[in-house]
Order: sequence, then C-alpha cells, then structure tokens
Amino acid sequence: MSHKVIVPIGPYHPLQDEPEFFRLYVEGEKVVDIDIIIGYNHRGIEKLAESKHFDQVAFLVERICGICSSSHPYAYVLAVEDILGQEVNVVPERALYIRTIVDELQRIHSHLLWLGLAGHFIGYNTVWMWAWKYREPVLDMFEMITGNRNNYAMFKVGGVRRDIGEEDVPILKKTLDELVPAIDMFHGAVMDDPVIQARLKNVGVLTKEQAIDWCVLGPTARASGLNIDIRKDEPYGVCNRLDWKVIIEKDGDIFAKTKVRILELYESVRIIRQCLDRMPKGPIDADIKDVPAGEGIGRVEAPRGECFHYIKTDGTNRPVRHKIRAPSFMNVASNKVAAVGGTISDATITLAAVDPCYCCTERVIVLNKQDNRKVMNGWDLIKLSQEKTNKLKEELKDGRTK
Amino acid sequence: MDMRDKIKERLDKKIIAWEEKSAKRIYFSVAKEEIFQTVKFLFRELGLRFVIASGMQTPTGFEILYHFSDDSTGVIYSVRIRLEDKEHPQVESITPLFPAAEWIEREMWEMLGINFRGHPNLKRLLLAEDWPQGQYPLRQDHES
Amino acid sequence: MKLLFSYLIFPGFLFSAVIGLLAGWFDRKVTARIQWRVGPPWHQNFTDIIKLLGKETIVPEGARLTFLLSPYLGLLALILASAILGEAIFFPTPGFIGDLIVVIYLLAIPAIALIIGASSSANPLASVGASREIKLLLGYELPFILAIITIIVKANGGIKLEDILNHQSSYGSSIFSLSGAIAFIVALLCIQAKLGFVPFDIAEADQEIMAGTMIEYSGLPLAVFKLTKAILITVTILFLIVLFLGKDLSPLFLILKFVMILVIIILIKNTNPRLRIDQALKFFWGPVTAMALVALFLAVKGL
Amino acid sequence: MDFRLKALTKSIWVFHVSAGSCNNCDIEIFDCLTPRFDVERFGIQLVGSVRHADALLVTGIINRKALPRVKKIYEQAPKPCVVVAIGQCALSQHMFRFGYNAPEPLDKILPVDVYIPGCPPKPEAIIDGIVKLVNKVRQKK
Repeated sequence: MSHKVIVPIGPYHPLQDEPEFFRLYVEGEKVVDIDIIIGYNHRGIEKLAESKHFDQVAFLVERICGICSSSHPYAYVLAVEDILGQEVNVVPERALYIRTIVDELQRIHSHLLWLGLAGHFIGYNTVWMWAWKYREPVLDMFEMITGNRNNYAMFKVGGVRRDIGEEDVPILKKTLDELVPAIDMFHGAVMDDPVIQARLKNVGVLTKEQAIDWCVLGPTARASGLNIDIRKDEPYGVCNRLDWKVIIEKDGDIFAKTKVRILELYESVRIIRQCLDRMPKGPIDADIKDVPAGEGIGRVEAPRGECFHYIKTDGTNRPVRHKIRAPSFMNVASNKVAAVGGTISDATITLAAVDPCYCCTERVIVLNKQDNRKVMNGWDLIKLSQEKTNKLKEELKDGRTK
Repeated sequence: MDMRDKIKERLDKKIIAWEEKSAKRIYFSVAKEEIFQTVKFLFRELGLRFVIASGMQTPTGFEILYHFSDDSTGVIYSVRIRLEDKEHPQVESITPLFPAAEWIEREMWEMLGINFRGHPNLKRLLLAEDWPQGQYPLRQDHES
Repeated sequence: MKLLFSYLIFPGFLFSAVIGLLAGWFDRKVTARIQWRVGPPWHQNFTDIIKLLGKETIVPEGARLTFLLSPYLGLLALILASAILGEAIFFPTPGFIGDLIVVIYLLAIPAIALIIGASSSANPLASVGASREIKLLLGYELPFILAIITIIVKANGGIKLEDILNHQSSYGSSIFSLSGAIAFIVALLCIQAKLGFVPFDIAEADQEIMAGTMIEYSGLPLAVFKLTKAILITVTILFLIVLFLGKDLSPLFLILKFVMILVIIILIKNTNPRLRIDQALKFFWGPVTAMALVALFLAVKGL
Repeated sequence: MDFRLKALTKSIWVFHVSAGSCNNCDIEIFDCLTPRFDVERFGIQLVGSVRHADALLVTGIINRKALPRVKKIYEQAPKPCVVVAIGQCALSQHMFRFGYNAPEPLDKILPVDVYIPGCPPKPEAIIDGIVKLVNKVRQKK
C-alpha cells in the first residue's frame, strides 16, 4: 500500500501543535492508549500506477519505502509474472539468482540500519554510529552492482536490468567476509550485554494470539513464534534451492525481535554466498512484450515482512487496478497492543521494534489523559528510554558490587 | 488438497464461482451478505492469515477481494464479492472479527466510498483534513 | 580602571570565555573521535557564537519581558565569579572575607537564569524543561555545598579563598587526604550536573527536541546562553582546582590540572546514557550526599 | 555585516523537514552524520528546534496534509534562513507530480536557495550542495 506509515513534519517535531504520528495517552508513567495518525506521506501511488504502463510502474513502486526499495518492485514483477504463468519458467535462470542476491543484500543493509537506530533509542549512540559505519560497504556493493545506493531499478517484468560482472563477484565475497566479524561483534554486544537484555526483555510484548489477530508479519511475527516466511512458504527466485533456516523466537518481546534480525543477517550472508557460487551463465532478460488480461498476486519477504501486490489487467499495457500493501501497514497497527501497558520510557523502543520507516518513531507526542496538555515529545521519549538504560546499568553494577 | 475440500464442503451452496488460476492462487466469489460468515470461517476455523482486502470500481459497480494466505502451503485464497449499488455501496464490516482489518476498511471507505456497516471508528485514515467530502480518488472517474 | 580590566579582560569575561569555548571544542572533538568521526575545527565554537549574533531574534508572542533579560543575568553573575576566582589564583592579593560563599552563589545563578528564561517563553516544552532544571538544581546543590564545607573544615575554618590556598600550599593539596578525595568526587559529579553534561543533561540542552529550555531562543539571547555555558565550564573547573588542587598554581601545573579535570568530565559524558530526572534526584540525594557526609565526618576527625 | 555572514557559512545549523518523503533522502541526510561523511567537521549540526536552524532541509513532495505545516515552519525559522530542497521529490515532485495529493512543488511555497537533485542524492552530492550554498552566501554579502 502506498500509504506508508510516515512522519508528518520533520523528524524533529516543530513547536506548534499538530497531529503527530503516535499520540500516547498516558497516566503518570503508564501508557494507557495510543492513537496512530498516518497519511502524511500519502502520494497516491496506486492511482498513479493506473496511469503508467508496466515498465514505468516498476520505478514508481520502488519509491514507496526508502529502506526496502527492492522488495516492492520484486513483488510487483512477481505479480505481473503471475499473470503470465509461473515465475520459474518465465524468467531466465541467471536473473533468478541476481534477484535473490539483490533482495538479500538489501535485507542486510536494512537490518543494520534498524540495529543502529534501535541502539540510538536506548541510549547507545556509538552503536548507532558503528552500525551505520558497517552499513556503508554494503551500500558500496549496491553502487557497484546497480549503480545507486538505494533505488536500484534492477527489476523488470521477465528478468533483471543489469548483470553482475565476473570481476564483481570476488569483491562482493570479500565484503561479505569482512561483514561477518562485524555482525559477530553486534551479536556479542547485544546478546550478552546485561543492560540491553534487562532493557529489552519482556518489553512491548506481542503474544502469539495477538500476533495472529493483528496479522503481523516478518520479524515481528517470527519473534512471537509464528512460522511465516514467504521465502519458505511460497518460494520465489532461488530461495527453495538453497539451504538456510527461518529464525523463530518464542517470547515476542523486543529482545526476541532484535535476536531474529541479527540471526537473519547471518542467513542472508549465507544465501548470497551460495547464490554467487551457483550462478550459471546465460541471458538475464526474457523481454516480455505484452501482458494478457487477468489478475496476478505477487508476494516477497521484505526485511519487515510480506510485501503484497495485486494487479488486475485488461490486455492494454496499463494496469486497471494495482493494490499495494507494505508490511508496516499491519505491523504498525499492532503497536496499539504492544505499546499500551508499558511505561512511556519504553514506548519509543517498542514503536521502533516493528521497524517502520526510521523517522516514524521519532514523532511521538505524550499527552496526559485529563487535560490533554502536552507533556513530552519524541526526543524526550528517547531521553527517557536512554535514562532507563542508565538506571538499569547502575542497578546491575550495584548488583554485582554488592 | 484438503483445505480446498474443507472450504468447498463447508460453503458449497454459497460459492457462486470457483476458479483455480494456478496451484497457489484460488479465487472464489461469494454473495455480499455471506462475506461475514465466510471470513469468520476462513480466519477462525481454518486459521488462514488475512493478508489484505483490495477494492476497485468495475463497470458494473464495485468489487472487493479479501485475500487470505495459508502459510503452511503458500496458497492464497481470494474471496470476491460484488456490490451492484453504485450510489451507496455498502457491506458488513469484518473489523469486529479481527482488528487488523480496521485500517484497510477505513482506507477503502475513504478512497472508494464503500460504506462498512458496524465498523468501530470509520474516520479518515490517509487523506488530508481539507479533502472535499464527496471526492473519492480511486474511482475511475476521478482524474489521477 | 584596574578593576574594570580585571573584570572584563583578564580573569574575567574574555579570558574565561575563550578558555570555555576551547574546552567545549575539545569535548566535541573527543566525542567525535570515539565515534570514529573527525569532529569540528578548533574555531567552531567561536564561529557558532559569531553566527548567532548575526541572526534575527524571534520573541514568541506571549513571552514576558524576562524572556530577553534572563540570559544577561546569568552572564553577569559568571563574569563576577570568574573575576573573583581569577584574582585569587593569579594575583595573590587578599580577597575579601567570605569570597568563597559569594562564588558559590554566583555559580548557582546561571541555572536560575535558565529557569526564568525557559518558563517565560510561552512554550509548553520549555516550561517542562524549566521544571526539570529546578529539580536538578535542588538535587546537586546540597551535596555540592557539603563538599565545600568539608574543605572549609580542613582549612580550619578559612572562608577566604586565600586562606584555603595558603593552607593547601603548606599542607599539600586537599585531594590527597581521604576526606578531600571523597569530597572531590562529590564535587566533580555536581559540576557535571551544573554544566549539564550528558548523564545529567535531562533539564538543559537537548531534552525535548534538542532544545529543551532553550527552545524559544534564537540569535543574540541564544549566543549569550552559549557563552554563559562556556564561561561556566572554565569557572567551575578553576573552582575545583582552587578547592582541591591548590598546591602550586604555576601556569604549567594550572593548565595540566585544567586539562585533567576536563578529560575526566568528558569521559563521564561519553560512557553512559542520560539519567531520567527522578533517577538523577535519587542518585544525588542518595549515594552522593552520603559520600559528602562521610567526607565531612572524616574532615572533622582531622583525617 | 559580512563577517557575520562569513561565520554563518562556517557553522550552518540544519533542521530537517520531511514532508511526504519516501525516507531515502532522510536516510542520506543522516548518512552525512555517520563516520564516513561526517559533516560536523564543516561545523554543520543537526538541531532539534526550528528556532536554532539556519538551513531547512526539505525532503519529499509537499503533499496536501503537509503543506500548511511546511509554511508554518518557514515562518518560525529566524531569518537569515536558507531553504535546501533535497531529492528529486522536493525539486519537481518527481513521478508523483500528477498525483491527486501533491498540489504544488516546493519552490511555489518557499523561496528555495539550493536544489540538490538525485533520488536519493548521494551524501557527497548533499555536501557538494552545501558547499555551493556557502559560496552563494559569500557572494551575496
């Protein structure tokens, strides 16, 4: 859906009062109710898609969300190929491999980005800087393969636009090898840091039943024990030919979500390595000329969950109806349950746990229940959550020293 | 194949059309009044996950597709209903069944003007406050 | 004339402002270095101030007169404080009786000025910032004064800066004694809060939206506030040196001690996230005050 | 007056306004802060309050819901204030121009000083844009 959840005005909300993205109703410390107002980023992409022909829509769809700009075009291309018959026999072999490589690389860069921001929200700015420092080589890889750091324009109905040259493969492998120790460092830093554990354990919990009721997707669902991963359920590209495993956690709190995302980084690296070894030579595009009338559904596992595209065509070269649904549409709605009940200092990290667009979580405004007077806002909540980390650190220190 | 048989055997007379486009895509249409029961059956009993509902304007009126995904096999079941009434299309809201549907129904109400009876808080989701009342952007007649 | 000179030029306004801005730059540079960043050039803080002078000042309607006056209040107080301290350190002229007490009060005024300024700007966020500043002020004033009393007791009752300095030159800096060391730690934490550096900057700078109490200020008043904060850094560190490391204040040792304290403060700043206001208060009234009392008790015992 | 303008060019405080953007440009702006492109060495700081801002970084098409708020922000920023349009959406509303929710492009709403094209513009491009802005301010004095 094009109505990506986005933040109204500037990640730093200006002085005057206007509808914020999250409006937390608070009594004292406890979050009582949450009111989510979206629509500030509504650009009417679905309507625009109806006025563009099939090749142009791929570019339009790519600019829905900045961080997962390879999932939407992939899902759109799959939807159109669904009309033409199965993706496997439409798209040449090598293109399938390239698609999977780009998709997994983009998952790495998106998870690293989230890791940095999550660290920022609980008070470790150095984690933010380091995570984004290790993200830069991944963006360099994108620049090498596709020419641009974010919007790749790689996907095309029936294949891929650019090929991965022979000389790029070793560089890609070297970067991945350098990335693994960095992920180990983050894995170690997050897993056994007592303060982070104390800070993220059983915070913003989403139980399995709630996850089912709210139909959440991706890491948010997998952290609550739901075994949903489109790459396994409805394999696309070469996902079913490679061996990797879906990461499932049970307790549904933010710690589980962080763990799922970090372990997925390892899986993505493994997938890309296998793809690079097994990539055959051959054409990369089946240049489809026309699309017959019909309906098609395309689904892809984006870093945040299932990206869903539905296309209805009537034989002309323009889609009649193009329904887009991004994973955050469902995940963010589930914040109503996850954030309520927690303290306001945990609110920011809870809202960030579903990993919506990065600036969505900074425009939170806290009004106390009775007279709706503005008590705190976005950055203040970040301060609160950072302070809570510090308090836990003291307790743990005293705990150890006592 | 058992999932298909379960659906067929349970809803047999209610299903108007059944089309298996491919192994993973099944579309079947149901009468407008039956949608609440069908969705309840698919979601509660069969445990299918509600993916999204997509509404569109067709020459004969409006059409809503409720997409359900069976994650164990990866098959998508899309339930289609047709609303002939052009001026005031309306249908039973499924938000009471599960809260996930709240946003998408608000969006369809805002964009296509389909009214959802029984929706807890049917108010504007995406369009700006000063958007003219009667205008529905996703309708065919509305300029892009 | 000489008085004017000592107030405005040497130990007073200009000298401490320059030192303060340089210390601020040093802090930003070290923080950037920790995050593998390059950090700003040395003249960065000076340029910020000059730029702010050139900016237009916006007064929100509904803001009262004190909105514009409060920054100058803090600045004047600090100029006096730096002059007195400077006198004691550089020219051993006999200071007036009780100049230690005067300096303590002068150090508290900038925080009060900030509170007045913030609450007079008609912005709800600033008023919340001001209320937190008051709580913080209450938090660290008590242990701070207790630590200073410890020093007075050690210098057998001398309230003049000069007595404290003489006492230390004869008996060695008070930091080497047990009570002096504890009092030093307490005073250091209080200075950290007074300066509003990270662990305790809940009230001041980037509380609400990286603006907190100074949310409504722009142009000249904002420049004055930044200047006040820079001078505050110099004055508080000089104050610590006089109280705890007053052995010999030859220029070389003075710079060394100044940099040492600055490095300690920056390390505290970079190693932990911010404290929530109620945690900060509990922290100050709990352990810090206890330490201050222990130091006082030891000092009385003559240790 | 010129030495103040000269000082302005040495320490630009930036306020980020995202009006209907797809986040790519917002992330690239944040990328400028991270170790590889650290802009703090030019004295550029990201500030939280409009009152402290010298430059407004506007990203995204100004959709109908965000339009009134962008105007309000510009009024609140103390002059001399510079508006930098980052990303193709802010320049010409890119491919969303005919959308029903994008009434008018940025330069019809605010006086824009620097346009930084690109979707998303690379951090190097943003820094280059800021350098051009600095030269423009120097000439103007």
